[in-house]
Amino acid sequence: MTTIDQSLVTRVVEAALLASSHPLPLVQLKGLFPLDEPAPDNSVEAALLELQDGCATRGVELVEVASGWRYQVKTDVHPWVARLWTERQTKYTRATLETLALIAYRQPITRGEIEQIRGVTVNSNIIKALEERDWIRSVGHRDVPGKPELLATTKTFLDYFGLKRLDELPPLSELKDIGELEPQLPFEPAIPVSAAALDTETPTLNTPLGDDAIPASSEHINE
Amino acid sequence: MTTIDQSLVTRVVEAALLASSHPLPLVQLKGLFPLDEPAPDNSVEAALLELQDGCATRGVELVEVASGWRYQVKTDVHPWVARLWTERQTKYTRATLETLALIAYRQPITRGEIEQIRGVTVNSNIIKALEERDWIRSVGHRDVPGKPELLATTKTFLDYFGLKRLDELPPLSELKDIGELEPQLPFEPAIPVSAAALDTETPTLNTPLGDDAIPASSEHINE
Amino acid sequence: MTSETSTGSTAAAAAQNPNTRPQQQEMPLAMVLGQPLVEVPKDLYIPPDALEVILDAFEGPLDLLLYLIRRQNLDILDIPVAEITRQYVDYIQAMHEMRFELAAEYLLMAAILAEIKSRMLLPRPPSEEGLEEDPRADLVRRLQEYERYKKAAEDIDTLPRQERDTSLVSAFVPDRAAVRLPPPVELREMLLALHDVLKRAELFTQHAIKRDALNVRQRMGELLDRLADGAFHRFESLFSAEEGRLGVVVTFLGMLTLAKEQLVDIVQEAPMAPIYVKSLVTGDDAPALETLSSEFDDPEPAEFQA
Repeated sequence: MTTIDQSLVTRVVEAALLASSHPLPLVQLKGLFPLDEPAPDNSVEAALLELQDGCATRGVELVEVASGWRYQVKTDVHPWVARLWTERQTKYTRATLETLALIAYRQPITRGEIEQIRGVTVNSNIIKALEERDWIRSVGHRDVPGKPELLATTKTFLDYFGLKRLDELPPLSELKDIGELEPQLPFEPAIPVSAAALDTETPTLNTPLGDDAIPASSEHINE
Repeated sequence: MTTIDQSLVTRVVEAALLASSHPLPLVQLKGLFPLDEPAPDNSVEAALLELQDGCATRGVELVEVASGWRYQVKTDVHPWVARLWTERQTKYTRATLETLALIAYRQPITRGEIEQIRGVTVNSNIIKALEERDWIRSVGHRDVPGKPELLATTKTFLDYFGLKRLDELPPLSELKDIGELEPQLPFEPAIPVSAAALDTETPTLNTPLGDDAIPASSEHINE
Repeated sequence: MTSETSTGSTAAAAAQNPNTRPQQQEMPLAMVLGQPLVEVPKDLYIPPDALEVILDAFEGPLDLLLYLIRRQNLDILDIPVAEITRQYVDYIQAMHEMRFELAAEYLLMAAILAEIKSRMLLPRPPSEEGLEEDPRADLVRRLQEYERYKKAAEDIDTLPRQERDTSLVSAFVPDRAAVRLPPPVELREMLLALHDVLKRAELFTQHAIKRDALNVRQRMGELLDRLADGAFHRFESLFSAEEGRLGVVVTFLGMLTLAKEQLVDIVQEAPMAPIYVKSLVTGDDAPALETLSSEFDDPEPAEFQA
């Protein structure tokens, strides 16, 4: 029987990750070693760590995303690499991004609910384009008249944005309490710009995600 | 702007070669560095050499082919990597299962005897498939006209079904009640193996394959 | 996540700099003739060819309203409704005059603002059950809600993403031939098959095969193996005493069955002379039969009735 040692496991894992056209989950990596010649316990995990460390000075890195492990070009060398492809669609309109954000943070959500928050109708082409990219999908229908589709994001969406889980999305800013609106005189002049005013803008944006951090919107899901 | 040093060139070349779906010629690699920020003279060539050397202990190698440079999976880890594209055959036919069962219970048995019991001829492919799986093998020839092969099961067969010995197969008399057969087989608690009995076992199967080790299934790859 | 930010990179990388706090009033609304249009001109004079792109730059009335509020660094919780309404309506008016078809939402918002404004102007009588809700409350809620998702969209846009900030990589695989795994088989399946075939052959009645017959079958293979050289072997040499009585019996039965099946020849030249056994299986390159183990320590010795 072959001796499957750590160095062989590492080489197999590296080659497999590079050979595959999509991220490989741990279980599939382990499955490369047949039952009668299994990789030693934890050797695949050790291989991943070793390979990840080995990327420190290289042009690629090993990352874990929603559907598994993959190698990808490091951000800092990407501008050079991107010259391989002259035409690549890398920009998305605000309408697309806002629609995507609402689906990501408030899923499952209907198109009507998206329109309610954005204050405008959602162009069908946006939904269609997001579906064609396999970033969103219908996960059912809300049980209200018209049975609107409930939309949610996919693993492909997470993979594309290099995320492992939904809760790795940037945290949603908190709503400020509107209990005490300042009483207002009708024709007050505009309030001068003050540093204080700026500071009140987005206090939560830089809050680091804690372990149990989930998008703040989760409580709205079943509204 | 950025200083284009050798280490950056190497990282860009590595990332570009891995990101490209086809081999990249030297001129295209050099073209990744714009005219106003060119890579130092011979730095792309040096990068290729360095990257090639860096593959010595890895699962991939950098090779030059007709249309340029590319990373490719090394031959020695290919048998594992190839499992990424594993196709599982659907199921054995009834004929195969019957043939296997007869060989297991009535070994050594000739093909003619199997045909006699089954009442139909046995397709050669069935025997071949079972032999390729290393579940059955020829143990000699019956000394009758035509010298038919005598077939028997192997240790691989016992291993697959989690049996230590052939007599752990359920007795034929119990087959009458097969409808009530419990799925958890074998039926009997494992019987301790005596040292003497162990000695009679097959030393040859455990021979290490050595450096040129390939997974046991490798011979099936190009079927 | 974003581990490194490029130094020699493009605007994309710059946008990822976490220190660059997005500031609404500096975001170009549009590019007009190659120039970024940072804000709507205060005098509301908008070049005709610019108005359309500006309109496109707003994602609806809430977005426009937020823009107007943020442009003046106003607190969203303290909107000077009258002023904002005036600006908004002026803006809508301008677009209307340019005969742009305005989405109904923009006009609806103008109506909402006008209503809030008029309610703000009316003296609010102290209510019996506490304070009456501020007429702006509902609008503020909507603006806040919209703003957080607008921000979330910007945040998502700064995530390092495929194609823009990174690319998937792969190495060439010289031989992509798939491994074809043999199908899985359950013992039960095999037994069912055997059950069928035996039933078909009506063998149950003819062969009362007991479980130990398998021991015998196994021993038959082993015996053939030991006789594989084709030479005569002393009958006794085929037994091993260490296996005990049971082992000897099984070997004996195996030998008899082999003889019956004409796989071995048993010869004794004279009464009481040594018995020899020779395999009738024609010698060949067949692999040795050593793969069958041979334990006879079955705790429940059974009768042998071959």
